[in-house]
Parts: sequence; C-alpha cells; structure tokens
Amino acid sequence: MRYLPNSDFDRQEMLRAAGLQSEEDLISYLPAELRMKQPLALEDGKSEFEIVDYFKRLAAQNANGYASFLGAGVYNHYRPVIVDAVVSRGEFLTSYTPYQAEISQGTLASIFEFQTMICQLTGMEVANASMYDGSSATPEAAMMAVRITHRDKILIARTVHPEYREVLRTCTQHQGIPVAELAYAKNGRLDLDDLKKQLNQEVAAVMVQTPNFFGLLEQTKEIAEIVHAKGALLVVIFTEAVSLGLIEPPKEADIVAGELQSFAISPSYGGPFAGIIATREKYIRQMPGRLVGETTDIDGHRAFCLTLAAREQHIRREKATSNICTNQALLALMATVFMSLYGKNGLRELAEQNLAKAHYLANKLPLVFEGPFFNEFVAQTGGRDINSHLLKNKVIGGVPLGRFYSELEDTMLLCATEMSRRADMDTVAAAFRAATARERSAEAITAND
Amino acid sequence: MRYLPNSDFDRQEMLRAAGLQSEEDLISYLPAELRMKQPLALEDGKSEFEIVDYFKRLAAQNANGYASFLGAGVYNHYRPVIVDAVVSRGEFLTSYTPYQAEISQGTLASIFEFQTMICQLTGMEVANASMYDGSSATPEAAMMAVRITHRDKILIARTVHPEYREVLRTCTQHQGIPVAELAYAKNGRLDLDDLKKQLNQEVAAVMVQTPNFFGLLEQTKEIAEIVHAKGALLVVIFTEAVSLGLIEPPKEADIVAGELQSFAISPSYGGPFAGIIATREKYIRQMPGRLVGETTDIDGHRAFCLTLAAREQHIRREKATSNICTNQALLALMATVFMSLYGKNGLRELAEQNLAKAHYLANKLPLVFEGPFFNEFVAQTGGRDINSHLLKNKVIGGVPLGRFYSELEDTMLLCATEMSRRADMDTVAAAFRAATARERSAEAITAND
Amino acid sequence: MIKKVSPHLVQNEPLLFERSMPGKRGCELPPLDVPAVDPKAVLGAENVRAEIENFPEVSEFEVLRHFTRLSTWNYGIDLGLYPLGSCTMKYNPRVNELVARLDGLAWAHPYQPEEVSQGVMDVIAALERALVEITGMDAVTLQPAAGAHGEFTGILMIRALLETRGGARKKVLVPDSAHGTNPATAAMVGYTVENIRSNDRGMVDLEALAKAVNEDVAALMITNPNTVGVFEENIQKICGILHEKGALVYMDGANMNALAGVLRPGDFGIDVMHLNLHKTFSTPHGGGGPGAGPVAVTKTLAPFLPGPRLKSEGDRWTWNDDLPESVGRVRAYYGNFGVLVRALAYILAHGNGLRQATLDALLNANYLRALLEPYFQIAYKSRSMHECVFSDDRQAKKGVRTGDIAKRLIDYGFHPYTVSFPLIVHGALMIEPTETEGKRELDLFADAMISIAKEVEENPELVRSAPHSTRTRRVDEVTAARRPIVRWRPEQSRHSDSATP
Amino acid sequence: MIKKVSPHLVQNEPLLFERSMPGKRGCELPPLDVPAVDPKAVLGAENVRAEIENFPEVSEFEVLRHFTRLSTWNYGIDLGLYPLGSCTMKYNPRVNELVARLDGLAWAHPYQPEEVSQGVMDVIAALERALVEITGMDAVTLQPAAGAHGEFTGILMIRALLETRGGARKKVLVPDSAHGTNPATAAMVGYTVENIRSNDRGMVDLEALAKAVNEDVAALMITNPNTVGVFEENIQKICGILHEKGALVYMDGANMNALAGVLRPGDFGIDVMHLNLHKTFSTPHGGGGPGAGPVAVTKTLAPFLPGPRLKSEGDRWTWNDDLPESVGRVRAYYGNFGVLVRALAYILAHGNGLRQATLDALLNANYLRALLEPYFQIAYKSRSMHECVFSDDRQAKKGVRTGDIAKRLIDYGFHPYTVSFPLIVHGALMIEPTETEGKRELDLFADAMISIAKEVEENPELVRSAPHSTRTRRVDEVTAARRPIVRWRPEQSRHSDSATP
Ligand SMILES: Cc1ncc(COP(=O)(O)O)c(C=O)c1O
Ligand SMILES: Cc1ncc(COP(=O)(O)O)c(C=O)c1O
Repeated sequence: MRYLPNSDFDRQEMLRAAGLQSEEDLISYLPAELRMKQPLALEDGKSEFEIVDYFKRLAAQNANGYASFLGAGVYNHYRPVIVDAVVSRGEFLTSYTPYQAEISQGTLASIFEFQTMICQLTGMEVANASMYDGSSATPEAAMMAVRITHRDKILIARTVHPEYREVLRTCTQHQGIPVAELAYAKNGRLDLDDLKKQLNQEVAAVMVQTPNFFGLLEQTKEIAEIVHAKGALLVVIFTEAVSLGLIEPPKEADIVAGELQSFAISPSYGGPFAGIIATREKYIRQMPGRLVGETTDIDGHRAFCLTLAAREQHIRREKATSNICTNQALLALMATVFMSLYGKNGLRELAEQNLAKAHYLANKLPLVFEGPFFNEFVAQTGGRDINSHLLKNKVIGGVPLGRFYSELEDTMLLCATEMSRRADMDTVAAAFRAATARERSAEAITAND
Repeated sequence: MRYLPNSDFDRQEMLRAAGLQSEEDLISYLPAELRMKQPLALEDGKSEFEIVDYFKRLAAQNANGYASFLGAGVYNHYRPVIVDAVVSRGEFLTSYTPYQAEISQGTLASIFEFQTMICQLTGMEVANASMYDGSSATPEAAMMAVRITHRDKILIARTVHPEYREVLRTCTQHQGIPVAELAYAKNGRLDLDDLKKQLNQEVAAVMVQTPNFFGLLEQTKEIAEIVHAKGALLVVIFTEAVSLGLIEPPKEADIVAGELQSFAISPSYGGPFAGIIATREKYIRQMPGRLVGETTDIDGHRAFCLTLAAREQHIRREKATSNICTNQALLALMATVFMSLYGKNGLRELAEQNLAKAHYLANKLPLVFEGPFFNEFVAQTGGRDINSHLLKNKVIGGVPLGRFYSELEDTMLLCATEMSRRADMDTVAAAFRAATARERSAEAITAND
Repeated sequence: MIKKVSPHLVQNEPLLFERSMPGKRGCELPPLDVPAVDPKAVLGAENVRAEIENFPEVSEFEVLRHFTRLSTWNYGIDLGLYPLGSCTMKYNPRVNELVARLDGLAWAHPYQPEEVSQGVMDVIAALERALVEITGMDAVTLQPAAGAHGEFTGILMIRALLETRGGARKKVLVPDSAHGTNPATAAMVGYTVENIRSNDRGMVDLEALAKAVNEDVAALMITNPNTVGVFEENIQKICGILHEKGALVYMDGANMNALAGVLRPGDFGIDVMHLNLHKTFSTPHGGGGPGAGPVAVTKTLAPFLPGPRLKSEGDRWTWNDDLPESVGRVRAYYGNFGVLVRALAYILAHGNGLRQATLDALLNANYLRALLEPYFQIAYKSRSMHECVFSDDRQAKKGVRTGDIAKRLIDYGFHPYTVSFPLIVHGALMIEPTETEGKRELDLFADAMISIAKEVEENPELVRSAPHSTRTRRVDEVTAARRPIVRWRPEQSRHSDSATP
Repeated sequence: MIKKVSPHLVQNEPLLFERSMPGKRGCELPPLDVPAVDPKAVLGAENVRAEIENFPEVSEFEVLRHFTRLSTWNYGIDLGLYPLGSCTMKYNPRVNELVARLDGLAWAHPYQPEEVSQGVMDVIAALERALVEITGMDAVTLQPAAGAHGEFTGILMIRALLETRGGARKKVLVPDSAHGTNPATAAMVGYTVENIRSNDRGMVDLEALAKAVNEDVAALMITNPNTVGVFEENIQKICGILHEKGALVYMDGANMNALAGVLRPGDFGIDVMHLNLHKTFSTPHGGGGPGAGPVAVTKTLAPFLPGPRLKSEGDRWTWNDDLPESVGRVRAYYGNFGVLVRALAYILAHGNGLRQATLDALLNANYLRALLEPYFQIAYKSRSMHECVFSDDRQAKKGVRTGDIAKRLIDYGFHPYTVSFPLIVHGALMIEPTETEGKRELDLFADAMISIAKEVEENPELVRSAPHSTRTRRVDEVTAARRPIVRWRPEQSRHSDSATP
C-alpha cells in the first residue's frame, strides 16, 4: 500500500528484533473472542486516481457555478490564493499543537499575530488562539461569564443565529444554567424593553449578535449600559467578521465570541471554521482555549510559547475552563493570512463593497425591517416561491426564515458580498418583481371573475 | 499595487538616498524622444479575483471533461498529486539555475537523481539535466552527432514525429547540414532497404523514433547494426516515455533524445515539457545542456554541483555545444517525482495498462499497419468524419494523419492510456462501426437507385 | 552522533506589525459594479469605526515571504518522525487536500437547497457507513468538531438516556491514566469525576472499579488501548460491571489506530465512543486543528444523537430535524465537513486494507520498544499496542527528566514524544510512531534515543540545556505565564532580539 | 553582524536509490477494466525489457518527505532577496500558478479541434497583443522556449530575410559585454562572431562599431539596457549604422524589466528582439526553467515568423500554416503555453501600471548602488537602470574575489548576485534587486555587503573560506569536472558522508 513505507522485508526484520514470529503475534494475545474473524466489509483500497474521480463525481452533484445569496453565518467571500499557498506548506499543515516551542516558532508567532489582530479588530484586550467555531464559542462565552460573575442565568437575543442559540441550549441544559431569550422589536433589533424586563441580579450574561441574524446592527452601547448597570456581562457575538472592517467594534462588550469563516475559510458545507473568544485582560484566566504568549529563550531572544496552560484540561482536568484541546489552528492561520493581505485599508474597502452591494440589492426588494444593516437583510416574499424560480436560473436565493422564526414565514434572508455580481442581483430583483406581477395579474383575474 | 512592496514613503526615502528628487529623475537622462509620452494601451491592473475569473472563462471555452484519444507526442496520463505538492514548494519553484551549489543542493540532488533515472530507463550512460522538449532535443542530437563524427549529413525516418522533423529542418537548414528522410515500409516501420540505400560515409547520424509516430516499435537493433557498419551514429528518439517501462531500452543507440511529457507533465496545449539527451560516457563533452555531478565540499561531505560547464555558452560562447541556457528544470523535477512514485514495478504496470487499453481499442478498429505497437496505432476511417460525430458526444477521437502524410489521408492516429475508460473506447468503436454501417446502407441506397 | 540533521541557516522575520508601512496592501478588489454608498449615511456615523489601529499594511509578496519564513521555524511530519504519543501523527496524504478543495465540495453552503447538495450529503452518508463498520457500533454522528467535543456529545447522550431512565446520576468514573479532556468533559456535562486507579499492569484495577460503581455512577470513560498503549484485556468484564449497575461505558477512541480492522469496540460492550479523524484517519493536524470527533453509539443511544440526521427518501438524501429525543445540536451546521471529506478519502485509499495499516502501527511501536527497553525504563511490562510508554526513572537519577530528553531529541532532528503524560507514569516518555514511518526512520530515532541515554550518563548537563542547535533555544515558559504578553503592542515587546530585524 | 538569518537544523536525506527497498511503491493504478495482454505476445519477447535495474522503489510518503527535505537545502525568492543580475528574480505571484492549472488550460491537447480550443487560442492572442504594445514592435511569436531559443529564432529570421535580399552574409557583431547565449546563437545559425568592444562608459563603442559594420555583417546583437545595466544612449545611431549597410539589429530583451512602460524598443529602430517571460513577466524560474522567449519583430520581418500563426476567422481563431516565407517551426506545437498563461496573468495584474513596476525596479537598483558605491568599485560611472555592476578591484587587493564575497553573502542569508559576468568587468558583482523587493530587505543586503567589505579588510580569510554556516560548505567544483560522476551507481559514490544516512 502506497502509504505504508515498510516493505515485507522490513517487516520480517522488525518482527525478529521485537522477538515476534509473525504479524499475528502482535495481536494473538488479545482476547480471541474479540478479534475480528472477517475482514472489514469495505471495498479494496483505491488508487489515487479513483479517489479523485469519486469525489469529482460527488462534487458535480452539488451546486457548481451558481450565484448565491445565502449568508446566515456562512459567507461567500473571495479567498486570496496566497492563503492556500501558506497553509499547504507541510511545516504548517503537518505539525500539531506547538507544545515544543523550540521547533514550533512558526506556528506560535503566527498565532500571536492572530491574537493581536483579533484584539485590534474587536476592540478587546486579549483573544485566544481559536475555538471550534462561532456556535461553540457561544456556550463557552456563556460559561465563562458564569465563572466570572458567579451568577448562572443567561439571556440571549432571539436575533442571535438560531443554530448558535440551539447549541447554547444543548450545552447549558445539564449544567443548571437557565437560558432565556430576548424578543426583538419591530425594527428587527433587540427589544430593549424586554431586556430591561428580564434582566436581574441573577443574570451572568446578556448575549447579542451584531450584525444580528437579520443583518442589522444592534445598539450595543445602549445595551451595554443596561447590562452593566445590573452587574451582568455583555457578550457580543459576530458571524460576519468582514463587518469589523467598517463597523464600530464592540468595545463595550466584556466578551466577544465570533466566527471567522469570512476570512478566507471556504464554506465547506458548514465547516471547519474558526471561532474566537476575546475579552478584557482581567478575565484572561477564565478564558477557554489556547493562548500564545511572548517570552524569551535562554539566549534572551524573543520567543513565543503556549501560556496560561493552567486554565486547560491537560493541566487542570475537571477544573479546566473548557475541555477544548484540538481546535482550529490551520483555519486561524488562513484568517491570519487573509487579514495580513487585506490589511488596514483593504479590509475597510472590502467591508464597504459588501455594504454597497447589499444596499444595491436591498433597494430593489421589499424589506421587512428598517434598521441599519451590513450585508444581509430580510425581504418579504409574500409567500411566493421565488427561490425555486431562481434556482432554475442557477441562482440560489436567500434563506427562508420560516424554518427558524415561525412569525417570519414569508420572508427570506439575503446576503450580498463583494462576490455578488450586479447582473445576478438584477436577476434576483427581477424574480421578486415577476412574482409580485404574477400575483397581481392573478388577483386581477380573480377580481374579474 | 499588491506586488510592489515599497510604500510611497519608502520611495521618497530611497530617492533621497540615491540623490534623486523624484521618480522622473530615474529616467529623465534617457533620450527624450524615446521616452513614452502615453501610458501603455493596456487596461488598468486587475485584482486577483478578476484574473482568476478571466482565465476561468477562457478555460471554459476549451474541451473540459471530454474523453480524448489524442496522443501524437502529447499523452494523457494521470498526474499524481504529490507532484504538484513538491513543485509548489517555493524552494523549488522560485529558485534558479543552481550556480551557487551551497544553497542549491536540493535542486542539484534532484537533478542528479533525474539524470540517473533517465540513464536507467534508456540504457544510456549519461543524461543531461533537460532540453526544452523532445522536438528541440532532436536537432541538438543531430548537431551533437555532427560534432562527434565530423560528418555532416543527417538521415531521419519519416516515422519520426512530423513536427520534430520540421524543427530539425528549421535548425539545420542554415548550418550546412543536409537532412534527408527515410521512407517507411508497408508495415509502418522504417524501410530498412531505403536506409541501406541512403546511408553512406557522409552520414553523421540516422534518427529514428520508437515507438514511432504511428505507435509502432522500430527495429532498433537491426537498424543499429546497419548504421554502425557505416560509422554513423544512431539517434533514437522517443515521445512516449511510459513505453520505457516495458519496452527494451535502445541500448544500441549512441544518442537518445526524448520527451518526458508523459511523466506528470500536463499537456498544457503543448508546453512546457521536458526534453532530454542521453548518450554514452565517451560523448559527454559533446552533450548540450546542463549536467550535475557529484563531488564533496571542503569538509568531505557529499555534494553536487553543475559540472562540465566548459561545454556551455556562458563559458565557451560561440564555441559552445549549444546556446541553451534556461531549460526545463521544474518539469524535469515533475518527471523525477513521477518516476520516484511509480518506481520499478509501478512504471511497468503503468506501461502494461497502456498496452492493454490500446490493444483493447485497436482490436475493435480497422488498423492500417500490422507491426507491434505500444499505446498508439493508426486506424482507417475510410474518409468518414468519425471525429465530428464523437465530438458531439464529448469524445475527442484521433489525430487525422492527412495533415502530416498525404498518403494517409483517410486515417487517424489513436492513443489509449491508463486513463481511457472502457466505455469511452466502446463509444469510439461504435462510431467506427456506425460510420461503416451508414456508408454501407448509403451504398445500398445508391445501389438500389 | 547526530546523523539525521545538519546545521544550516533559516531566515529571520519580524512580526507583521513590525513590517507594516502605511499605504501598502496585499490584496485588491475589483472595481465596484454598483453605486458606492456612504457608510455613515446608511449605518449612522456612530456605527462606523475609525481606522483599525496598528492593523498591518503589507504587500502580497511580503505576506507570502513572511509566512514562508515562519514556516521554516516549524517541524512537521513532512520533515520527519513526529512520535507524539496519543496524537497519531501519521502521513497526511496530499490527495485528500485536493479533493477537499474541489469547488463543488469546498463551496457548498450549508443552507443551499438539498436538491443541489446530494453530493455533499453522500459524502456524509458514506463516511457514517464506513465508521459504523470500522467501530462495530450502530450509528454515528459526524457533528463534533474534535475529540473533546465528541466526548462532550457522548456524555451528554448518556445523560439524556439516563434521564429517561429516571435520573442523570451524579458521577463519571475516569481512570487515572485518562486524557485531561475526559474529566474536563464530565465536568462540563455536570458530573463529578471520580478517579479509578490503574493496576501495576497499566490497566484499570477491576476491584477498585467494582467498588466505585454504584447507582450514582452514570458512566465510565475508558480509553482502549489506554494511554499507556496497553489493551484493557478485561474490557468486556469492565463493561459488565458498569452495565450491571445501569451505568454506561464511554470509550475514548483516540487510540483507534491500534484497532481498526483488528478489533471493534462494538464487540467490547461499549455504549458510546468517539473517534479522532485527525488521528486515526489522517486528516492533517494543522498546527493544532481542525479535527473532527465523530461519535458512534449503540442502537439504544441512537435516538439521542444530535440532529439533524441524514435520512434517505427514495433515491435522495434529506436532513431530518424531527428527533424528539435528540440532545440537540452540538454545533451549527453539520460538522467539520472538510475534515470528513479527507477522512473518507483516507478510508477509501485503504479500504479493507486498514488492518495492515493497524498491524504496521503495532509493529512499529513494538519494534521501537524492543530497541529502547535496554536503555529506558518501560512503564509497564504489559504488551504494547500502537505506542510504548517509558519512564525517566533511570535518567532522573542523573537529574535529567523526560522534558530534557525531549529537548535533546530536537538537536537530533526529531520532534519529541509526548512528555509527562500519562500522569500515572513517573516522568513519562510516550512514543507513538504510527504505521506511516519506515524502519530507517525508526532506527535513526532509536539511535538518537540511545545516544541521548549515553549522554545522560556522561554529560547530563548537555541534555539538560538542550536544544543547542535550533534558531530558538530553550524557551522560558515560566516568565511567559507570570506576566502574560498575549498580543503585540508598539514598543512593548519583551524581546531584545537583534536576530529578528 | 549577521541579522538576516540564524543557525538552525535541516534534515539530511539519502538519494532515492539509497532509500529504495524491493516491493515498495508510491503510486497505484486502478484495476484494469479491459483484458490484460501478454507483452511478450503482442510485442515480441525481444522487445520487452527486463526490470529497470536499480530504479527506485519507495512509498508515497517517503517520496514526499524526500523532496520536502531536499527543498530545505535550497534558497528561493520566497525566502529572500535573490539579486542574481540579468535574471530578474522577482516575485512569482501564486495566482499565476492557479490559473495555469485550470483543467481547461492545463489539459488542453495541442491537437484538439479548434472549435474546443478557442479559450487557449485567446490566451495566445491576448498575450501577443500585449507584448506588441509593450515592445512597440509589430508582431510577436510565442513559440520559443527560452531566451536563447528566442535569439536563435530571431537570428534565423534575419538570415532568412537577408537571403531574400541577396545573401545571408557572414558575420554577427556582438558587444564584448553580451551574454554567452548571443555568440552561441549566432554560431548556431551559421554566422561567425565578431566582438565589439565597449567604451569606458560601458556602452558600445560607436567608432569600433562603425568600423566593423560592412556588407558582410548580417546583424548586431545588442542588449539594452546592456549587461552592465546601462542604457545604450546611442541606440538610434547604432541602429542607423547597421541599417545603412543593410544589416539588422537584434535586441536581447533580457533586461526589458528596465523598460516596460517607459521606453519601447520599437521606437529605437530595433528589427527583432526577444523577451524572457521568466524574467520580466515573472514566470517562476523553477530551479532552471521552464522559460519562454517570445520574439517580437517589425513588419518587414513578420512574414518570416515561425508558423503556425494565429489568424482570426470571423469570431473564431484558427491556426494558419500557409506561411511561405516562414523560417519554419522552432519547436513542436505552439510554445510553452503554461508559461504564457502565467505571463499574461502577470500583465493583467499590472496593466498600464507596468510603468510603476519598472520605476520601482530602477529605484531599487539605484538605491543599492548609492549605498554600496562607497565600499565597492562601480564598474562604470554611467547611470544605472535596473541593475548595478561593481568590480572586485578593491577587495582583490586583499586576495578576495567576487566569488568569495558571493559565498560570504550566503552566510549573511542572501543568495549571491551574479558572479564574474559580464566578462568586461574585472571580477564583476552584478546586482539586480527587481521591483518586488522592499526597502527593508535592500537595507539588510547593503548592510551585509558593507559588513563583508569590512571583513575583507580585517579578516580576508573569513571571506575566502565562506560559507561557514550552511549544511554544505564550499563545494569542490574542480574535482567534479575532472572526473565527472553524473549518475548514481551502487557502491560508486564519491562521498564519505556520514551526514546523509
Ligand atoms: C486519549 C485522548 N483523548 C482525547 C483527546 C482529545 O481529542 P481532541 O484533541 O481531538 O479534542 C486526545 C487528544 O489529544 C487524546 O489523546
Ligand atoms: C542578457 C541575457 N541574454 C540572454 C539570456 C538567455 O535567456 P534564457 O536563459 O532564457 O535562454 C540571459 C539569461 O540568463 C540573459 O541574461
């Protein structure tokens, strides 16, 4: 087998050196009744050519070359070519957690850069080396708040990504952490009155997302004031990292939990992505996840190493801040390369293009909410199956919101990014218009009857 | 511009250090009448996204996902993924000719391996580091023979790739090297009688290709005896390197000139490929091209370096064996990785699969020649446009030979490799059958009229 | 003598921030094909940020060169043996990287209509099937993002099942040899952790276990082969003890590389287990992830699997959300799909030949053990499976600890083994070669270890102060933790490092 | 002080043949879907070879690791400045690698029907157009595989033209500063070569030229800017002198990186020229190729271009073979197409901004010249364009030659400049930074050069015996040439190298 470097000759020599007669001797001492009698019911091993062929056939069964207006936590941004050039270097790809600092300075330095850039973007003081994704960072942030405040209730806005909220529920349900949801107002943003109503001294954290699931900016400053007045922490979640190129960072938050998929991580049917948690310096020892710190080697040269491991499972075991171990280093590296490439001005221009594209499209559609939005917005479908029509033209429309919000049955969430071509947006607009026109003429016919 | 690392601030500082006022000063001393007044009539620089998009659109205008039975010097073989993993390493991709041996041992060692494997494959004693391609290696081999024999006439078989012969003519026409062609016999192989007739004491070299352009094996042993008896050199050319996994190497040749495209080099509309010249040790100083030799460093450790540079243009100038400078190192590296991966047994199995596929297809088609063939053969079309019919079914048929041999107007050269699927071969066979059937029924109709 | 490496040069490189210069950038956008909008106008001035302070400004080539240079400071499997015990650092086939990047897979959006997602769904279905076959369990979820996440999912399911049986119970038992994620997981699901001691053969002490198991115990989390590389020969009895009291058995499958094609946890009596695709199934470790930690369960537990679940409807796949007993999602979307593609590609490459891979993994570990046992104290006399664990007892007498030997290995051109884990072994050296290493590399490693053992006798200080030949010498981790600097700030840098200009 | 690099370790690695072991392989084939045939039966036993003796047998991972390790012994532009004069070692954008590998381009067969080749033909047409615009010439062929091949093509065309005018003539004039390919090319086309000396400003001596030009002269091959980096300010006069005698002017365009967007050879009076796409247009040098050497000509010479030529027929491209005056093909198919794709991608990226790239190339060279002139003897006082050439005169007094300084630069973390070329400069140091280097890297280089200049004064032996810190130290090239070993054979190896196990 091409992946196995030992020849039969090698094997014989090695068995002899190990004092064994045959390969069978490697396992013959194991309980006989447990040893497999039959080979695995898998096919024979395949050649590389067949493997490529197999996946090409499967890949061809999915949407290929469609224009898409899906967002909802997974965004369609350009991936600069340099990103794969970097992460394909075996020295990055095939190394593991940099426990051995002396031969892992490449990974360590890049994570240090990552942590710094995340702080610069979010307005936080410290950031970790990555979480699995934004959805799993959400309960981690909640639990962190519980540890910090010694309170145990969580309030989360209904405008947070529905699947993130579901993950939060899954993770908190058996820990005695009650979770309640906060309504949104007519304008699609957190209902501040509901917040005030539900907030009390038991609440460890209030969790909001901005831009929220509807694409709208939440009023994080106002929310922070309300939350802090009751001694709770404000956790700000983001799913669209590109927005941070343009939008005021949530400096008033105590914890920021986010998803960096937008930064050169391909959608990949939902993963692997890279989550982060960032916070204030004073909470650093309550953070989950790996942290890289700067230090020196014995010659006094700058060096980096994993640090504050006393928070982690391999040292603290059941008292650790989280059980997280393997995280998303390579994806964080992609995001680091992406941020380095776009840089200060590029990231802003990127965000501005997203803003412009989304507003171009939104201006042509019937919107459900009025507030300021970044690159997503909710449009009224009036119950018409616009998506099926678009799909026939190789355009994937928006995410129907009925599946997450029963009150939004006849709406869809659309996203436009720098990748959205004007012509495709015009196609979407036309489909909306056509659907309305069809309905109007249908009404006309009915009226005439 | 993203490729230019100097900021405007850098530029100002550097201009100052260079004693210049402005960028204009870098060129203001040049003849004013020559300095461009207008900017280049090119578009504005494009973003990476636009570049990718542009080439994707062009790529989509070519055959994509077609089955193909084209060969004729460019073969459709599987390219193992490791090849690109290796040649994408910046240390290989972005270095140049290894003049500075101490920081080029990677390139040098791999060329040394390449030279060795080419010798092992061809049965020659020495091989160079690469030529542009097989077609340009052909005149280089001819001129080498002229230098060695101090004779000046070249005989080349008509069964050598027609474009190689054309290149030979282009290159020799002004050097006082007459070139004559040798006919092929009924069986599609070199006509030994014609060879004997044309061969004389003026002939420096006889050049044959095996497998020849029709896919047939030439009788190189017999030819060698005839050629050597007259004191001429035998140059054996190959275009299908995979054949060397199975076919007796041309040990009796004095010079071997070949093309390695089959070894993990993509067809790329005809280039870049990698040619080679291999020969006997005694002719080494008459070889063109780079050569890597083994030596030691001052500590006595094994090391490699470019050697016998006294043959080359940068030392010998007008007396050099060739003007070749930049050659095809990265493609030679691809071939090296390919040979390493397949190895002794893999290469044989690969060749056997090619043999089997070609014979499967050939057995179903009307063949023009009878001799032993490897993975190409000539089929009779009877003047029917089989290719157009196949093309509609996303199958590219064979190369029509009329364009190269007027006497073979109604034939095509087909190639089957390990990539040819049985089903596609059956499609080709059916098309041939259908064409005959159509004609027969057309004949029948005509007869009935 | 050091045979495997030679001294050479590597490029220095400052941090990106130190390389930054106003006005540069490494990526450009196409011209906007719609009217620009004024951010302040549409978002409100208060919502528009000032420039991102100190964010880097660098050209494209500088970015590539920056990270290329950084990469040369790293060691990876591609460069040589990486015998990090418990991590199964095997070859990462490059074809897997290629297929995971095919447009139709890499650019599939999790919310795209199912009718244009059948290919990705097929990948998921095929991998679930293969893992069911390999583990001998009944059903698999691919949602968890890593081993620890899988553990969480599995223990949560146990909790959910027990609740339907009258109560979640209080405790999870964890052998003292277990990986840190096991107790941390149990705690995250609201259980208290009770340690079970190992016996002198490196296995769970049956008596201690039997004593500990009672109606308060929800589950045992067992690793098999365990972290000392020893097969828990009483695994069936162990499962029996737990099951008898209505408790369940969770198996940490991190060491599945010792079993695939040879033994199936489904036959042991295991109720739930996770797999680490980034270990057994060769998806790249990437400097610390991504991973994937599928969880396999028995029929009994299947209804509790996180949703949604794949369901076939005629000749097509659909996502089924209607799972009343499910513990709920453990993450958004469907898992680390890109990792799943790679793992499936790996499984296809071996097919039923996975058994040979496993046997080679065992052989390599046993070969190394045989070569090293004369020089290092083996932790347990029991037979080893895929890894062998030594103690530094002999070397400690000279004042050299496992961490020192590890650093000295770096000078010899190897990535060290896992240091000081498992905790039950005094000064552990945990060595896992994996099956993708050949005899030549193993011989060089054994030579290096033996040579270091001699150095410990003759010149322990040489070992204690290693590494000596790396760009960065022994790193001061204590200072890093005492006064943490976890981000760059202008002028604050701790270094006095003329070597990074 | 050495700032740019630090000592570190690199892996050793034997040759593949030394790693080989019977029975291994790194690539497998799908099962054959047609009946196997017996080679001896269909080919004749005498035509079937025995096994390939000593051909390597290695597993996939070993192959990858082998070449990865080898790669770490190399220096490339990706690692740092590569100021190899005359070679224009600039950044190789990675997007170019991506687009050249798109299936529709990389897998296009040169004989596939034109109706399914319009995209590749469009690439060729677009690049021809762009090069015509950049050079100011009238037509371009993309067939030649490299610069030297382009020279051959160009001189051949001159010969063909002259033959239509009554005779090929005998001589080609070549300035003594020319690259070795120029005289070698002239010889290959059957011309004798006459050297023209340069004046003390580093330019062609007009008088010497005028004297040499007569009816025997077919052409002058001139490089502009020439190999000392100086613009031939009399270029129009020079062309006039040649043209007056019915001779032609060939321009070696290797240094086009100094001109693009600023000056056009078409305006100088040049008749034929080549471009090196692997220099000016950034296609990767790949350890010594591939390149591409398009040739641009005036209208007069266009009919002589090698065929086939692209021709537009309505809205599609077709290949035209009907070119009675063509010199004929200079290679099979249509040129190094994959290289052409990369060059076009590069041109699209800059567009009319190529001028800025050129200005930056000039600035970088002039900046370095200014920094180094106090320490090294500049070859000519004339203004420099894209490269600056020094002589080792000052250092030679201490017994240190340009080759020694070059080797010492390696210790400082740089690839050396071009050594001992052009020949007219005594002990030449030929330095071409290119525009894709930034000030920081140039400053480090200047520091290194200045530091070495001081070492020459204080400790010349240190420089003479460099490099000191590389895996391979100064290589004995003399022995290599005296008794050449150009292939591996079992037991024959010259090395006593315990460092490569
Ligand atoms: C035995 C064992 N269990 C669990 C884990 C945790 O797996 P992961 O890192 O994928 O979360 C590891 C990983 O190191 C391990 O070795
Ligand atoms: C001035 C000059 N002319 C010609 C050449 C030859 O070009 P190539 O190496 O592409 O054949 C070179 C290349 O080094 C050169 O520098």
